[in-house]
This record gives sequence, C-alpha cells and structure tokens, in this order.
Amino acid sequence: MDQIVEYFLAALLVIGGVFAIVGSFGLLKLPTTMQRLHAPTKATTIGVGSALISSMLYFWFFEGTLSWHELMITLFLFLTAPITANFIAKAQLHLAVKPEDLPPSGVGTAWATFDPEVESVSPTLIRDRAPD
Amino acid sequence: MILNYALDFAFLCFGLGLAMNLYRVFRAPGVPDRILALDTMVINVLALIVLYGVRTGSGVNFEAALLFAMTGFVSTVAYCKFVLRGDIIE
Amino acid sequence: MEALVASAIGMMTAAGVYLMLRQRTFPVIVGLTLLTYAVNVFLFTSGRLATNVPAIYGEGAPGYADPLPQALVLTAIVISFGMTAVIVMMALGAFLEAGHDKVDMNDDDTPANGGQK
Amino acid sequence: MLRRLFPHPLLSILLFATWMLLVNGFKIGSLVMALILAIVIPKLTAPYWPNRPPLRNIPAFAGYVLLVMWDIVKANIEVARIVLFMRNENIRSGWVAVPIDLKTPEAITILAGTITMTPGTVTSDMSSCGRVLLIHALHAPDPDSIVHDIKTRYEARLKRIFE
Amino acid sequence: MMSHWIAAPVLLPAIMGALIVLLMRNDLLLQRVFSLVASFALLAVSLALLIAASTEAPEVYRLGDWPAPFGIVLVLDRLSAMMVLLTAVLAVCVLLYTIGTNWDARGRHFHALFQFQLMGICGAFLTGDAFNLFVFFEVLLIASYGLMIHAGGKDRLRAGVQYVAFNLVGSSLFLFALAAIYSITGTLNIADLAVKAAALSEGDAALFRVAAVMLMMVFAIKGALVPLQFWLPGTYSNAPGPVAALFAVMTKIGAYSVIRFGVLVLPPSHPITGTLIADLMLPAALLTLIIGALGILGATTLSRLAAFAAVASMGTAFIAISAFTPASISAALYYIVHSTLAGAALFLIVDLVVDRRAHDSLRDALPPIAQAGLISALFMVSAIATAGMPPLSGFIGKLLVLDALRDSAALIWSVILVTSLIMIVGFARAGSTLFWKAHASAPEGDAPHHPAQALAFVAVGLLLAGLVGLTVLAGPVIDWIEGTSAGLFDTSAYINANQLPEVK
Amino acid sequence: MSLALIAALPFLGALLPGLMIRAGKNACALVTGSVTALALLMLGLNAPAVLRGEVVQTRIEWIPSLGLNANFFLDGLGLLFAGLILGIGLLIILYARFYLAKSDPMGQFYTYLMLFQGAMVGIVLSDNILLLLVFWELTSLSSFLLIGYWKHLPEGRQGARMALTVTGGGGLAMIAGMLILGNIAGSYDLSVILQNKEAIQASDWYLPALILILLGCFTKSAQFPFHFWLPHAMAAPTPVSAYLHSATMVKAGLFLMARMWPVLSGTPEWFYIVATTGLITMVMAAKIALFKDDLKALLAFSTVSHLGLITMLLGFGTAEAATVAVFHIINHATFKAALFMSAGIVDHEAHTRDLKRLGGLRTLMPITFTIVTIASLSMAGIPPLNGFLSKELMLEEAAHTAWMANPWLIGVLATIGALFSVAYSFRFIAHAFLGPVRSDYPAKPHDPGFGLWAAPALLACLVILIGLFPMLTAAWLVNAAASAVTGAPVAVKITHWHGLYAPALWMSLAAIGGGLMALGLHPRLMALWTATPRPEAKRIFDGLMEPFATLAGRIANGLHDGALTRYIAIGTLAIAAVCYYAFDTGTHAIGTRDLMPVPPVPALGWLSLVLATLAIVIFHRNRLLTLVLVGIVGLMVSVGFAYFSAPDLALTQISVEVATIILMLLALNFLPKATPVESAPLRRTWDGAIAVIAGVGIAALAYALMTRDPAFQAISDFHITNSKPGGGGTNIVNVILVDFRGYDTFGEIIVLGIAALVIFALTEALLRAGPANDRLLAWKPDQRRAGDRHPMMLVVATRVILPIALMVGFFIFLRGHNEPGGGFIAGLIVAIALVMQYMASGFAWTAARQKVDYHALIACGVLIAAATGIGAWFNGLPFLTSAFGYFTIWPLEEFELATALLFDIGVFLTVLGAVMLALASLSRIGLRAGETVNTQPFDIDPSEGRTLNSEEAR
Ligand code: NA
Ligand code: NA
Repeated sequence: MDQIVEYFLAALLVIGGVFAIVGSFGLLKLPTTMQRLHAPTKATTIGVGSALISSMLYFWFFEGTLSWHELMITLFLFLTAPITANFIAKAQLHLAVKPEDLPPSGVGTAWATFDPEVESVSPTLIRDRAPD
Repeated sequence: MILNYALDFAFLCFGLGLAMNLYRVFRAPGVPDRILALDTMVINVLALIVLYGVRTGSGVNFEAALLFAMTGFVSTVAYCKFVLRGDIIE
Repeated sequence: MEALVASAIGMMTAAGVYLMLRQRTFPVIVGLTLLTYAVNVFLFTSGRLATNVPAIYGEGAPGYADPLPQALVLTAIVISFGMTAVIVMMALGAFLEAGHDKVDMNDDDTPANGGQK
Repeated sequence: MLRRLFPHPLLSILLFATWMLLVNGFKIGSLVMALILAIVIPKLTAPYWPNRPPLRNIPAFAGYVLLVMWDIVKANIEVARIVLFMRNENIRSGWVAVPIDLKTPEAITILAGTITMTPGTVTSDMSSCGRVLLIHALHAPDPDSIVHDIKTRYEARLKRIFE
Repeated sequence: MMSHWIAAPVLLPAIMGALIVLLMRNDLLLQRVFSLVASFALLAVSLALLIAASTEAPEVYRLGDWPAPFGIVLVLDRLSAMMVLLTAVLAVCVLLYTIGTNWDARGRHFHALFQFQLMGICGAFLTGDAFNLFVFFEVLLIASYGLMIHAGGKDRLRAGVQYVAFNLVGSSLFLFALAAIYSITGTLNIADLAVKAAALSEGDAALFRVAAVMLMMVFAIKGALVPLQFWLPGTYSNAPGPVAALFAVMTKIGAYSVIRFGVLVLPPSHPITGTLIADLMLPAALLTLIIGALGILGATTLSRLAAFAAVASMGTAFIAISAFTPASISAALYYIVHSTLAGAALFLIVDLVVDRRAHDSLRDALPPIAQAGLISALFMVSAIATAGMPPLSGFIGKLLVLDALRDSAALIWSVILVTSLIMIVGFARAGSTLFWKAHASAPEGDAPHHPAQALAFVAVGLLLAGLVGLTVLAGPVIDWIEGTSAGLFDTSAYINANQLPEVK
Repeated sequence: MSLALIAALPFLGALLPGLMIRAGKNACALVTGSVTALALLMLGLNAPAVLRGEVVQTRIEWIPSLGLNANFFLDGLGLLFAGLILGIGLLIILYARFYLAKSDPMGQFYTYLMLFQGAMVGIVLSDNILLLLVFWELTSLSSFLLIGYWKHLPEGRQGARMALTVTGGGGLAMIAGMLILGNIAGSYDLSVILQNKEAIQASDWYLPALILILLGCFTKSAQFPFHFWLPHAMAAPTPVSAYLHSATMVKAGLFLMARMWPVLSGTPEWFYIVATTGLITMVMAAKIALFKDDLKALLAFSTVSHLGLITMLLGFGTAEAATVAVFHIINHATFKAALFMSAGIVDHEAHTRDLKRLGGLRTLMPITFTIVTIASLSMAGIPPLNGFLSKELMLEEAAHTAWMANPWLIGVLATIGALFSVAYSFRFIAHAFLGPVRSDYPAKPHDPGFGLWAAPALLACLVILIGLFPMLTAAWLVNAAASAVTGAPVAVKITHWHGLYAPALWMSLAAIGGGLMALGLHPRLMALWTATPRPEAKRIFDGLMEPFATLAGRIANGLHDGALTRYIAIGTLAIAAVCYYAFDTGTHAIGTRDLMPVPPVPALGWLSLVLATLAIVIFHRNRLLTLVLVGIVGLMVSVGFAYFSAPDLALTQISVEVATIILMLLALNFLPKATPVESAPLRRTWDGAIAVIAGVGIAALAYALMTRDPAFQAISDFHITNSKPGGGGTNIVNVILVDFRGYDTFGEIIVLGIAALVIFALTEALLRAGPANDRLLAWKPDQRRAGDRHPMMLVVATRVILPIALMVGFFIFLRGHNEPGGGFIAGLIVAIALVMQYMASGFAWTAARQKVDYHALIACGVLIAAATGIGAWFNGLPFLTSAFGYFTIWPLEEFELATALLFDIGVFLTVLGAVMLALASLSRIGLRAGETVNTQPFDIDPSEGRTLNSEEAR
C-alpha cells in the first residue's frame, strides 16, 4: 500500500514539476506577451496544484496528519489565476495593443479597456471639489 | 526512496522555473511581462516552500504559503491596476 | 550560507545607501525600504542561522532557533512599516505643496535659509 | 429565521468548510466556531455582494466543476505541447470575440474564468456593453470552433445553473 | 516594593492620547482641557517620582512580572526621574503656549500627538532595556514627525521629509548596533549588558567596540553631535514654534542615553572600550559648539538662530559629558536642564516674533511688532540664558563645565569662552536688528495690532521663571545633581536593583 | 546681610520705575533716587567701621559646591567705589530727570540704570570672584541696553554692540583667568585669594591668569588697544555717558586691578604689561582728545587718557603709586562727571556739542561756564584744584620709575600726556565758552533750570573743596582705600607744594606751558592731524566683525543648506570611519562556528535577492519597475525567514511588504513616474563608493558576528524554557511579543497608530486651501487611463475571496499564541483583504457600505492593550503581567484563555485601524484630485446590457 502511495505521490510531484517548468519555460520561450501569458496561467497553476496535493497526501499517509491547507491554497490559486490573467491581459492591451488590431465586438460597442465612455458615463458624479 | 528522487526532481523543476522567472523579470519588453514573471515567481516560491515542508516533514510554513498566494494575487492586481488606472483604489 | 546572507545584507545596504543619496524623494524612500530590509535581516542573524528549528514547541523538536531576535525583528518590521507609510505620505505632501519632488532644499526655487516661512 | 441567519447559505457552507480545513482537526469547539463564523462573516460582507443570484441547479454546478477540472488537465497538456514542441513561428495566436448570452455577473465571471483555465484561451477583456468577451487564443487555427466550444460546452451549462 | 507609579509617565499620556483620539477628536476645547489635565498630572506624578528617587536606591519595575534580564524593566533612578520631571515641566509650558497661540487649531491631532510624544520621551527615560529604548525612540520620533509637520506648508513638509529620512538612517543604525550587541553578549537589559560587557574576552573586543560606537552614534544623531547634526537646523527652524520648543528635550534624550550607556556600560575604565567613546566625543563636541556658535552669528532668520543655539547647547553638554567624571556629568546634567528650558523659551519667543511679522529674516529691517517691549525683554532674558551670560543659569552651567574640565583647560576653555563671545555677539546683532532697527523704519508707537495672547506669555514667563529658579536655587539643585551623578557612577546600585541572576 | 542688601537694592529698585512711570516722571525719578539714596545711606552706616580699618562681611551660600557664593565684603576700596557709584548715581538720576525728552521712555531708562548700578555695586562689594564675574558681565549687558537706549539711532545700536563685544569678550577671558586663579588659591573667595600671593605668583599659570584677567580689565577700562569702543558708546544719552563712561563702569577695570593688586602686582610681568599699557593709553588718548570737536568725544578720550594714567600708576607696583591712583580715581570721578553733565547741558540747550559750532557761551550760560571752568581746570591740573594734586603726585611717581632701565622715558611721556591734557581742557573752555557770541546756534542757548545744573555744580564744589582741603576732605578716604589696595596701612600726606626740587613741579610747568602753546597752535595742528591718515576704529572693528559674521554664516548655512543627500553622505562616511577605527584598534578573534551548507535552491533565492537589489539600483529611474523589483526583494527576504526557521517573520514580512507597496503605488499615482537623471557621473561614482563602503562594512560585520558564538548564554534560553509554563503559549516568538516583551509591542502598536494619525492630519492639511489643494484640483492624470475602473471579474471573485480572507485572518489571529500568527499578522491580512475589496469596487463605494470609524479602531486597540496590562494591577502585579487558564464548557473540549489574547486583540484593532486610516486618507486625496465615486460595484452590468448609471448620467 505504502509503495503504491509513494509511487503515486512521486508521480504527482514529477507531473507538478514538469508543468511548473513548462509554465516558466513558456514565459521565456514564447515570443509575444499575450502568448507568454498562457503558459504560467495554466501550467504553473496546475504544477503547483500537483505539488500541493502531493504534499497534502504525503502528510496524510506518512505523518498521519491531514493537512487541508494545501487544498485551500490550491483552490485559492485556481480562483485567482483567471483574475490575474485578466488583469495582466488588460494591462497589456492598455499599454501595447491598438484597438484597431482587435476584432470588433460585433455589437457596436468598444472593448472596455479602450472605451472612455465607461468612465465618463458610469460615475455618479460625486466630485469632492470644495476645500474644507 | 523514490519519493526523495521525485522530490529532488520537483525542487529542480520549481527552482529552474524560478530562475527563468527571474530572467524574465529583468529582460522583458514591458511592465506586464514583469508583473507576470513576478506573479509566477511567487507561485513557484510558494511551491518550493511546500516542497520544503514535505522534505522536512513540517507543516509550519503552510500559513506562509497561503499568505504568499494571497499577497501575490493582491500585489499583481495592484500593479496592473496601477498600469491601467493610476489610482488602485479609486 | 553565512557568507551568502552577509553578502545579501551588504548588497541591500549598499543599494539602500546609494538610492538614499539620490535627489528625488521616491528613490530615497525606496532606498530606505531596502536599508530596512537589510537591517531586519541583520537583526535576525544576531540569533545565528538555523534551518528547520522554528521556535514553536513540538515533540521531539531538535532545538529551537533563537526566538528573541525574531520577536525583535517583528517589532522592527512593524515600526518601519509605520515609518515608511509616514514618509511616503510626507513625500507626497511635499510634492503637492512644492510641485516637485526634490529632496535637497538648497537647489530649490527659494533659498533654504532666509526664505520665508 | 434560517434565512436571516444565513443570508448566503452557499457562502456560509463554503466558510464552514474553509474553517474546518483551516483548523485541521475535528473538534466540537471547532464546529461551534465554524458555525459562528459561517453566520458572522457573511453578515459582515453581505453589503459587498448585492443582487446575489440564486444557484438554481446545484447538481449541475457540481457536474460543471468536474467538467472544468477535466478540461483544465487537457488544457495543460495542450499548452505544454505547444510550449515545448511547437516552433514559435508555427504558433497561430489571435484574438477572438465571443458574444455571450449570460446576464448574471457571477455566471459570466465563471465562464470567463473557465475560458482562461481551459485550452489555449485567456479572457482578456469585455465589451463595454457586457455582451461580448475578448479572448486571446494561444493557437487558434480555427477561431470559430473556439466560439462554438465555449458557447456549447460551458455557456449553455452555466445558463442552466444560473438563469 | 514595586510602585506602579513608575509606569504612570508612560501610561498616562498613552491612555490620554488614545482617549483624545477616541472621544474628543472633533472638539478642540475638550482636547485642550484633557491634554492639560494629563500634562499637569504627569507633572505631579513625575514630581512624586523625583522625591521618591531622591531618597531611595534605584527602583526596578518588572513589566509582565518577568525578572530582569529576561523581561523588560523600567528603572527609576534619580537621573530618569529628573529627566521625566524636566519633560513634564516643559510639556506644561509648551501646552499652555500652544493653547494660548491657537497653534493646536492650525492642524489636526495636535494634542493626541503631543501626548504620544510625551509617552515616547518618558518611556525612553525610564526604560532599563536597550531594545525597548529603541521602541520608545521610535514612538517619540514618529510623534515628532507628526508634530513637526503640524499645520503643513511647503517648507515644513520638505524639511519634514529630510528630518524623517535622516532619522530613519539613525533608526537603522540603532538596530544594527542592537543586533551586534545581542549577537555578542546575548542580552538586552542594560544592567545585564553592563555586567556582561565588562566580562567579554579579548576576541570579542573589536566587534564590541564597533557595536559600542554604533550605539553611541545613534545617540549622537539624536543629540545633534557633529557630523551628525545636519538634520537639526532645518527641522527646528521649520517646525511650529511650540513643537520646536518641545523638541528642546529631544536632543537631550541623545545626551541622556550617552550618559546612561557611557557611565554604566561603556565607562572609560572598561577593559575593551576604554576611552574610545570619550576620545571620539570630545573633538566632535567641540566642533558642535563651534558650528552652533557660528550659526548663531551667521543666522539669516530668527528661527535658524534658535536652532543653532540648540546645536551649540548640545555641543556644550557633550563637551562636559565626554570627560565621564562625576563632576563633568553633574555639570552636564545641570547644563542639560538649563538648556532645555532656555532653548524652549527661545523657540517660543521666536514664535511670538514670527507670529507678528511677515517673516523672520534677520537681514531686513521690518516695522516694529505688537507687544515689542515685552517680547524684546523676554528675548533678552532668553538670549542671556542661552548664550551663558550672567546672571542666569547658563552662566552657572558653563562655569560648572569649565570647572569640571580644568584638566584639559587650554583647548576646552578657549573653545567654550570664545564661542560664548561669538554667541553673545550673534544674539546682540539679532536682537538689535529685530527690536531696535525696527524703530528706524517706522514711527514709534505704530505697532500693528495683534491679540495679546496672555496664556502664551504666561508659558514663556514660566520657562524663564524656571531659569531664574534654577539660578537662585543653584546650590541645592547642584547638590542634588551631584548626588545623581555620584549615584550614576556607583553603577552597582543600578545593577543590583535589577537583581540579575549569576552569569553562567 | 546689609552688604547683600546694598547690592540687591538697585536690582529691586529696577522693578520700580516701570511701575511708577504711570504716576509721572517726578514720582518715577523720586522713587529711583530714593532707592539709591537708601543704598547710599546703608553704605554710610557701614563706613565708620571700615574707616576704622575693619572689613565688613556678609556671607550667603549660593552654590557652595562650585565655590560660587554670595559673599560680600566692604573695605576701604569697596567703600570708595560703592560711594562713587551710589553718590554719582544719585546725581545722575536727578540730572536725567530733566535731561530726558518727553518722548523718551523714562521708566525703561531708570530700570536699565538701576540694573547697571546694582551690577556695579555688586562688583565692588563681591568677596567672591565668581560672583564678581556675574556682576561684571551684568555691567556689560546693562550698558548694552543703556547705550542702545535711543533705538532709532544706528550709532547707538552699533556702539552698543561694539561695547558689548569688547567688554563682554574681555569678561569671558577674565572668567578663564579667575577660574585659574581660584584653582591656584583653592578658593574663589577674594579674601582667601588675597592671602595667597606667593602661591599665585609662583604658579606656572600665573602669567596666563594675569593676561586673561587684565584682558577683562583693559577692555572694560578702554585701555589701548581696546579703547576704540568707548567713543562709540557716546551715542548713549549723556547721563549714561557721564555715569558709565566716566564715573563708574570704565573704572571697574581699575577697581579690579586695584583689588587684585596685592596678589598680582609686583612682578615684572605686571609692571611691563600694566604700566606700559597705561602709559601708552594715557598719551595716545590725550592726543586724540585734543583733536575731537564733539564735546562728548573729547571727554571720552580724555577719560581713556585718565584711565590710562591710573592704570599706569597701578602698574608701577609700589604702594605710593597705588595710593596716588586711588586719589586720582576720586578726583577724576568728580571733575569728569561734572564735565559730562555740563556737556550734556550744552547739547541740551544749544542742540549741538560740536566745538566748531559753539563758542561765546560764557555770557549766555554763565552758570554752566563756571562749572565747566572749574572742572576743566582741575582736569588740566591747575592748582589748587583736586586734579592738580593727584597729577603732581602722578608726575612725581613717573619721574622716579624706570622702564627697561631707562630712567626718564616714563617721566617724559607722562609730561607729554599732561601737556595734551592741559591743551584739551583749555580748549573745552576756550572753544565752547569764550570768544564772541554767535548767531547760528541750532537753538538759543541759555542756562538750564536748577534741576539740570545742580548735580554738576555740586561736583564742581567738591573739586574745589578737595583741591583746597585735601587732608580734610579726601585723605581719610584715600587712606582707607589705599590700605585696602596695598594690604598695609597707608597714611597719605597730600600737599600743594612739594618743593622746588620736586621734578613734578617742572614737569607740571612744562605741561601747562606746552599745553597752552598747543592750544594756540591748535588750528595748524588740527590741519596736520586731519591730513595724517590713521586707522578708524569703527571701520577696523566692522571690517573684522562683518567678514567674520559673513564667514560664520557661510560656514554654518553652507553646511546646513538643506542638502539632505550631502548630510547622509557625510553621516554614512563618518559612521563607517568611526566603526572602522573602533574595529581596527581592538583585537578580533576569527569566528569558529560551523558554517551552514549552501543547498542549491536557497542559493537561487540568494541570487534572486542580489540580482533584484542590483536591478533596483540600475532601473531605479523607472519607478513602477522599481516597485515591482522591491516586491521581489520582499518576497525573497520573507521566504528566507521561512527557510531559517522564522515562520512568524515570513508571514509578517510578506504582508507588510504588500501593504507598503500598495501605499507606495497609491502615492506614486500623484508623483512623477520616472526619476530624471540629475547627478553627474562623478557624483554617481562617489555615491556608489559611499554605498559600497557601507555595504561592505555591514556585510563584514554581519559575517564576523554570525560566525562567532555569543560570549554568554543568551537570555532567550529563558524564553524558550518558560514560554509554555509561564506564558501559556507554544509559539515562543508570539509569547515574547505579547508577554515577555509585551511592552515593546505596546509601544510598537502605538507607533503604528501614530503613523496613521500623522497621515490623517497631513491629509487634512493638504486638503485645506493652499498650493497642494490647488494642484490637486487642477490635477490631470499623467498617464493614459484604461476605460473601466472596476472590472467585473475581480469584483465577483472578491465576493468570495473576501469572506475567506477574513476567516483566514481570524484563524491566524486565534492560533498566534501557539502557532505562527497573531494579532499583528491577522490585522494586516484583514487589511489586505479589504484592500482587495477596495481595488475591486473602489474605496468610497466600499467604505460607504460598512461604516467603520478607523480612529476609534486605533484608539480602542491601544486602550484594550493598555487595559489588559493595567488589569494586572488589580492582582497587585505589574503592568502587562499575563494570566492564562484552561477551561471546559460542555460540550466543548478544554480550551485555553489567556489575557495575552486580549492584548493581541488590541494589537489587531490598532493595526487594522491604522492601515485603513492611511488608505482612507489617500483615497480622500484621490477624490480631491477629481476622482468620482461609483454607486455600483462594477462599471459594466451585463444584466442590463448597458453601462451602468447611463440613465442617471443623462
Ligand atoms: Na505570532
Ligand atoms: Na506573564
């Protein structure tokens, strides 16, 4: 039993390591920023996830303590990775991409990052202008 | 036994990953790349901490790992928000 | 390992000092932050380096890292956080009042001495 | 009564579970504490979550989660293949606009997150009317299939769950 | 018997500061009342502590009931009691002045910051722990940052940034020093440090010497000793008047710490540090005095004149300290008390002048100010005191210093006396430009209207009365101070009070 | 006691004029005069005893340990001087009442005058040289006020400053001399010092002491080369000149030389310094006086000359000469005060004191003329007036004293001095009063009222009386004073006729003849004098003082010019140098601790840290990039803490680092985004060198310390042992923080609370009307901004993450006592979680939905921590003594409750409140800069299919 668990854990660790290095390697290798964004967002996340799960299982099987923290961290990383990617993509759009290089939205409105209307229309105009 | 080799392999992978991130932080065409590299770096470091915990059989740094994940996310969003809007809590 | 830690402290100190000698408030504050890191690590090392012996009671713990410097560093980190926050705000305030963020007052538009209050 | 104690029952359950995950042990004291926190924290944070949509179909949601997890694994293998074995000049990246029918912010966010975590796509932006997602595809020789996949594989399911 | 009152000078202002923030931050009147009440209470407590300390051996208050050197202790001895009392006296006067001139209404949180500042200062004086000294240095510093930029303004903020930056370097140095000390000796309690430092082996000598000078240089920054004095003129001259007056005691904290560590831990008889500290300090102190005196003579504004006077006074104090003999330390202590009151009075008077004029340049003749007669008389008295002219306590202080340093008279005496002359001339030039030349440019009795601010004058009067008291009662005061100094040099009393365990 | 009272009376009297002036000028003068008269009366009561040869003493302990006591004694010399000071003072008070103009503030004048009088009386009555020094410098100060009395006159201001500089400076030299003297004698009491002649004169320190004391005397008495201040002091009102610059203050130097005569005189050093100075002064000043057209200047230089004469006599070192000196002091005081007052009368009536504009006053002002004639003749040494008597004696002494073995030098020079004296005395009479009445006086001169001429007239009477009956009127006083000076009984015999063989007779005749001749040749001599270039004292003084003041300003202001970067550079170098010196002069044993191995992954961490640090230096001009790189440094430091067994530190470091970066990003929004290149390559190299010195030094120190073992068992062993049994927690670091060293933590949270208060107060100040507010109102973003502020994805994710993060914070808080965590970290985690919410939906939107008073959080935190500590008092234990216990409540398991937890709640609240208050302040700045508040959590609401609020906006 222990043997199987050990192999399973070892496999998890190796898979995690491979994905991690793929993620970071992609960050080096891929030519454009938007392409590079794909690699760590996915690969590194799952790489770390594997490592975390293996850690959890390791403690469960070999130390006898069930440590759920790794699971929490994993979930947290999965929850936040898309947001991170979204923000970095927006930053890249904002800094380095021209709106004309993007496909049209098809419904006549601009992409939010490029639409000054969003800001000028959305606020409720509480402007704190009067000096106390 | 095999687990130890696997652990070494994992250390190597995440370590190399860290090194690559480091390179990308310094050599990047723009800020988003650097932010991305830093974010990945945090995740790799977090993994290394967890692996180190496995190696030493100690879970004492798991809260640190959790916090790294949290703060890494918050700081990445903050950097991006700064690039996008200037004011991060407008 | 000791040499690595010492050199890292030295590196952060040197970078901190160099930035503190710049002429704008922002690099000066970054320099102070780096110096703070260096100080904290230096203070930490006064308990000597040890791995895998956190100062938390545990059965069969091989020993405990010196907890006192850790507590001191914690205090120092908190304090320097407060200080950094204040100087960041003051630098911002000075910039808003003066319209520039120069550190030195001698090459300002008004003389440092004899100027109006 | 229960409604007032647990304005966000799902959130309360999530928090209850989180606490039990955190404390790493099953004690009555922890249960009591988890219960207290599962009541107090949603109450504290409720003002920040107005117009909470009802989750109509919990089993469907669970199925969705499993599907996405499977897709994530697939996605990673796919990305690894592209990163490791494809020559850079052969990678055909591009932008894709995906019109969506979902209306609930929560559902759209889950969709967007799913897109990011699954094969070769990253949700990058949204149109200022909220009806179209801008997606970057790492290797998309056929952009239309991506749109189709997203709409059928994920959006349809989410629609059932949320709307 | 451990008296809880020892902790009162720290807790009283801390709690009052917090209460002001909590309950009365939008009501200036309430703030004033409670801030004053707290300051008077501090005065009463510190007076009682002084009386207690005068008759009894040093008393140790073990915080958390942990024995020294493992916990933090407060130590009440004559020196700490004296410094706390000095702080309280100053606090009352400065507070009265602030209220009298409405300075506290020119910005937010003056009273809370003021109370926290007092807490920091008293904590620094009372603590018997080296790291805790750092903590309270930081408390008093950060409060001082807030007070320094009170009411804002361009120059004040820019000078404030400099003040903070320079002091952050000092705080860093403090931590480097403490880390080195702990690294070598493994202790933080000052008494324990004294015992252990004396028993160090030769192999630790060089490192311990480095730690010692680092620590002393931290205090030198606080005490504005050349070449670490640069922060002072810009800070003090740009700070609000009452704040600068309160700062008069801040430099003394540097001097206090040098005395505390220099006598207890690093005395000239120390096998490892020997006269290292004294040898380095004397030339620095002489230069400090010279720079201060030159600054007084060459001052372009009145507030810079007062700031350089503060530098000069620290030079004199450090000259006396650097000899580390009972006589020189008592001279230094008397001079410290004197120069705190005199410096504070001078800054308040400067503020009275500045408040009544467009600016405080000494280069241009400006029309006479309101209440010129009274203010010029006050200026004259404080100038006499600051320059060390008879008959006020400054003269007695300088005589004490000269008398205590007769062994190396030629250099020290000439520096002190020549700088005294320079200061006299500087004050005379400033005073005659300010108050006499003004009449050349405007018809007599045509002074602009200005509210009289009776309370402010009372505050200044109290400080000057303090100087007079210090002069008239110099005999008993000096006797008391000599007792204090003798007590300092009887280091066993301080060490025994800590009831340290045997060194293993 | 009575002596002290005599000295104190004028000081007490100084308080009265200010009060009495409201009752009128007469009342004011009357009161002031009464006080002086009272003092004089008390002096008189002591006189009989003194004249009997007794020494009256009063001893009051002041500062016994310093040897500075209020000891007074009255002997003949003291009696003489005190009498002069009080007597003439009385006359001056009378005179001034009528002299001062209506617009002059008389109360102030009398106050200053009384201060001065007290100081003078103090000098002459002091039996303690330190006390004497006190009074001595007081005369300088009060004379400063008196000379500058007419504030509007620039000459007054300058004259006052010059007098103060010279006499004050001399006084400071004298302090040193007196201290030396006291050290040699073993006491600062004059009566003791006067007994120690042998010891003093044998000491190596005799000459320095002598020179220093004489510096004081010479400056005060305007002896060459310090004479130049006196004429400029004549800008003072005439009563002041008469009092200070003829009768009293300038004689303080003489008094002191006389006082010290028994112990200091009799040596060649004394003779050559004192006698020579006196001689030169006498001749030179007399010559200058001859060519002064201003009556007061003439009298001033005449005074200098006569002071020189007396100095010379004291310098001779013989009892006879000293006796003559005493006698001349009396005589000079009488005729010179009379002359000054008369000059003042002339000035008062004719509105000029210029001899060139005067003449012919004899008939217009007969009374004044009479007084002036008597006094001038006495000054000239014409028999039988008192000036003649002492001058004869002086010439006699001069004729019998050799200088460097030259028997006639002094005699000849003394005669020449006398000759000039005759000449200017007669000139005063001739050029002011004789000759034709003129038509062009600035005012119509006539004799003043009795009040103004009474005082000089009285003095003129004295001149005659002493002249005619010296043995009756003056000898007793001279005897008493001279006995005191010489320390042996003196019985003087003063006669008008010394016989034909007395050289003085012929010298006198030569002087009178020559003097008259010189007066006759005056126009021609004057032309010669005017043609001769000579140094002008004021110009030289200013020429020295102004550049010195400028130089002082250059040095002081140049060094403190606000160049913080230089301050830091100098400070760093100084610290490095001193540390190096301290290390280099001590012995050092190389550390022997086993070094730790370097595994590859930590080495990689090191590399990251070092490279990131280096990159910060290289890229520091790009500020955003700098912050990203700082993030790496912080990450590596905290992971380093985790690696080296410090989990609490890792937690703290990473959360503080994020909070710091967020604050800096918030500030950077308003700051320039790039740092310009400003320093030259050389400067950068120099800065780099300083940085390297600091870095290498700290690294070396760190390495040296780390590789050595502590010399003693560290105190933390106690903490490790007692953490659980004594502190009730298994996380030793946390127990140290909240228990062993909870007091540090108490201070630390207050620091954080204060930081927030400072930030809040600063924000309030910035938002008030002013440049900062204007700049904010006109603020335009300096970077292009993306369209949406609150992207939906983040908002939705935050809805889940925030509750979880809050829970994690609570978890970290609860477990802190036993596992890594605690109130501080928990506070920061909650703060960061809230920051996330702020980033998602904006500060204002978030804050509006959960009204929390951040000030109250901070204050409550501090108060809870304090209250927890104070709670121990009720158990009779010290502040912060903790208590903990184990409790069981069914159905729960046993749990621990510790007061430390309560303390930690205080920590938590303060930290949270502080961070929130800081963010709130920054947010207010943003709002002032034109940011707007959203009413919806995110900008784009897909459920509506349109941007939010477009309805409202329209
Ligand atoms: Na903790
Ligand atoms: Na305890």
